[in-house]
Amino acid sequence: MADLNISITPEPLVAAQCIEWVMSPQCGGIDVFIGTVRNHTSGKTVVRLEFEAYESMAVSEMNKIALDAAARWDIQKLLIHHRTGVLAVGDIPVIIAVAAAHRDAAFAACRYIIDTLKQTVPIWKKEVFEDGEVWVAAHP
Amino acid sequence: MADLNISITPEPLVAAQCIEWVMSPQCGGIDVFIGTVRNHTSGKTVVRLEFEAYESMAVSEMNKIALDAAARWDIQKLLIHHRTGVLAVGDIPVIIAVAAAHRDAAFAACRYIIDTLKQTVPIWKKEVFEDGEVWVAAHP
Amino acid sequence: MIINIKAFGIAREIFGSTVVSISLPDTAVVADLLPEIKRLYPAMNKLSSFAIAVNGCYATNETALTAADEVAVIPPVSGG
Amino acid sequence: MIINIKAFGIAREIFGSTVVSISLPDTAVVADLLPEIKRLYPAMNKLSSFAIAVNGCYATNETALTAADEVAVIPPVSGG
Repeated sequence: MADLNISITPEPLVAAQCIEWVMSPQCGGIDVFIGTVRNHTSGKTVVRLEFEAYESMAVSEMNKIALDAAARWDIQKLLIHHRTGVLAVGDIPVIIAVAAAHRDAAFAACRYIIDTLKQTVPIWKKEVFEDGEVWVAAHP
Repeated sequence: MADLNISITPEPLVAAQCIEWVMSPQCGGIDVFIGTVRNHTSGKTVVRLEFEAYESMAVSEMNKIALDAAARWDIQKLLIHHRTGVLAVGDIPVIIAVAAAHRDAAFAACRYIIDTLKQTVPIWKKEVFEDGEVWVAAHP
Repeated sequence: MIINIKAFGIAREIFGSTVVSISLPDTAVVADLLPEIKRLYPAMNKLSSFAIAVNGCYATNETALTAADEVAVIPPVSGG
Repeated sequence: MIINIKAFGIAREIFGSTVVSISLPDTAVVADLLPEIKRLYPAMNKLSSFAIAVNGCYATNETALTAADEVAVIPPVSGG
């Protein structure tokens, strides 16, 4: 069974700590996905992002995704950290780190986790521009 | 054109520094692959690994792979660091970090780079066990 | 019965509150709640979609509701 | 001409040296070098394969050799 480390936090995410946690002597490959706040989207300048989570359900959904990934691929350690609150350009909303004996599993699981997280985990992002704001994906 | 950062070094690789280098305000997704020395291979206990490189050619081949990846995917920063010398279990032989506006490109390029590196870059790994040693892939 | 509904993101802004109370028949299921939300908060009709979670899990139209349930409106998610 | 050949990994161990000198006709190409390496160092026949690099690039059988070239034997790589 894979070791899981899942959290939602208002504190800054630190990639080095996440990588430290997934490293283990049994593992040969680690894949890490780090989401960062871009300075523009659809040609507009981003001032900041605001992330809001339904925390208890978000942790529960992240756990489901992690267990699903651990069932599908031979992985040993799996970390999903998502930040909430106000983020500036360059800040890190999400870090996913997967350690496995072989890189195939690490890459596949990491990709699956971020794709699925974006579809199912109840976290919402408001993009604030110089001249307005928008809840991402809210409207057609 | 993507910014490249390619090196072969006898010094320990530090994931945090590599990630720091690829982060940029234009990028929304970073994929990082970290190779680590496993404590066993084919059921045998690994004591240490020894990496040897044809350095000038290895850097040249890593550059070719990086330019090829940058031509195939829309990526902005790309780092490939490979270590040489004697490594213990848990040490990091290789770090690849790719930053792109979108995660598709980051994942695809990172995967392509590690796969191709293992096929073409003149670096050799000797696995040292308690009762012997073997140059990986040397014999059928 | 009175169902207290948590709201997040754009739904929270449309509701003007993190929790709203909606009155439903005691036998209500999620399919009964959805039109009531849209009637009380017409701006919800403009969303791409929204889901209902009951006790921290995505619910279906058939999921039964009780006053003791933790019910939430889940507008389109956009984490990551 | 005398070609100085760099060797790495298992080839370095088989050669017993990081550089060996091999005498070849002045018109030699890589295809002429390969059998000479195998004749002088029979253990090279046991490798899965090996390539020749000339001036830092993988060479083909037709690549011409000169005494000024940097030539290297590349046993199966295993980085990463």
